[in-house]
Amino acid sequence: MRNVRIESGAFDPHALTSNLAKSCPEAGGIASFLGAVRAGGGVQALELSHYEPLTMAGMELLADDAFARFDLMGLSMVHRVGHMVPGDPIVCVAAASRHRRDAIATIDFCMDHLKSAAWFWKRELREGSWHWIEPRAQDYSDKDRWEK
Amino acid sequence: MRNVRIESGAFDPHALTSNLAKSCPEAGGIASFLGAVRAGGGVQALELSHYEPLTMAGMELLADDAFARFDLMGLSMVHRVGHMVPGDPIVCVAAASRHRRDAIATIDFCMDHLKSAAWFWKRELREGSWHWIEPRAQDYSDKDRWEK
Amino acid sequence: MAVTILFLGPLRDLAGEETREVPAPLDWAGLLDAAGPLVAEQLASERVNVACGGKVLSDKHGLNAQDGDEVALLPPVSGG
Amino acid sequence: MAVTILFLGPLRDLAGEETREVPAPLDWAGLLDAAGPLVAEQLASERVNVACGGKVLSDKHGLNAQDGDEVALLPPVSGG
Repeated sequence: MRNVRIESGAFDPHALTSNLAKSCPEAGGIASFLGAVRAGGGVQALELSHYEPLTMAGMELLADDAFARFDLMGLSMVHRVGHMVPGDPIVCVAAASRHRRDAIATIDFCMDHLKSAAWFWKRELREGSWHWIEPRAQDYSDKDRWEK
Repeated sequence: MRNVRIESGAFDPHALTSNLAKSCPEAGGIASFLGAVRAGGGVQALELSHYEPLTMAGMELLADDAFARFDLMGLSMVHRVGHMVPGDPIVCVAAASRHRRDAIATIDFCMDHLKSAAWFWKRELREGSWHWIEPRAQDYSDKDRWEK
Repeated sequence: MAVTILFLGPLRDLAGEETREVPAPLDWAGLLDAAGPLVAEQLASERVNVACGGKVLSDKHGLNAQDGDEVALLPPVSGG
Repeated sequence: MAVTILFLGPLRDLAGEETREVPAPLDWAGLLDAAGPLVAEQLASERVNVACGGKVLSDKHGLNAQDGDEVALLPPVSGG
């Protein structure tokens, strides 16, 4: 199973992971990561934009790369775009594999790339004004761990 | 939120992760790992036993260690004992943190220890006879990665 | 026909609009001129990419957009 | 009163039963004797631990179980 999507409306990350698990009965391990808009940090809203001709193609290449690097039975990768509020899911990556470490490494790998190397732009509404967010220095170094 | 449990009956790992996410609205990331009895590999049933006076105390110490090592907002760790069949969840670890890498490292850390350093014994029914399972050499080396 | 320049992410704020139509053909010098000084300054950075016709250019200075092409200006990304 | 020896995991198969009652007190030599030759052979391995009264012994050879104690024989574990 392979499920790569950009969603412009709300999605249920737990259903996504549950469906992946159901569709991969021969997997011994399912790892998932859910990124959500944090509450309590002063962010009133978050907006994600993308450039459709590049974004989907980039996510498909990232999925190809994950299947090539890790021993995977299934992969779901869903990223929101549009307007979100605290608590809303932004991204969910779920991976199914025979042994646990491939599934865990896959969500780590995919998130590092979605964070700083996929065609998304993110801004936050704080105290009534919008601020563009750039990846932290650590997000770039996290991604660079995977370079061969 | 901290939720460490041994279950003698079926449990819903997706509800566990979903509840952790709900209870940690200030977390930016929720990672989870679900280990299940693999279908299709010739295993008809799996039985996990434990030694209660040690097992719960050991899991609580593991949770303490995870909270000490990683920047965590919440942790759920549930391990089944008893008789299971293919498809049944065996273990679920879910972690909530401000930044993604703490949550992902936590599920990796906890699983490495539950696999080869917690007080459980596992046997599989294959072709009508029971076989005790010992950790693979890699399970031991995976755990040793975390030693300081 | 014309070339459409598309401003992504923070470049949209600098440009003051989402898209701008300019006459074809459009090369690098023409793009810097058409994008305005604030965006042109950003385009100087290696971290800002340019896509033409849905492909990221490996050498943005070699831009050669024709009638009907969309030229997307891509600042540093942040997802997740 | 007595000491209860509890056989965990694969040691249960070797012992042929889950628990065995033996007279108190019980030391290491007494345990090897009471456990039977198959289990005693396993107990020689460093990878097999012994708990007394719910605590894993750091030195199992110093076992000194009293009336009412449970002595658990713990072979290599495998969870997850």
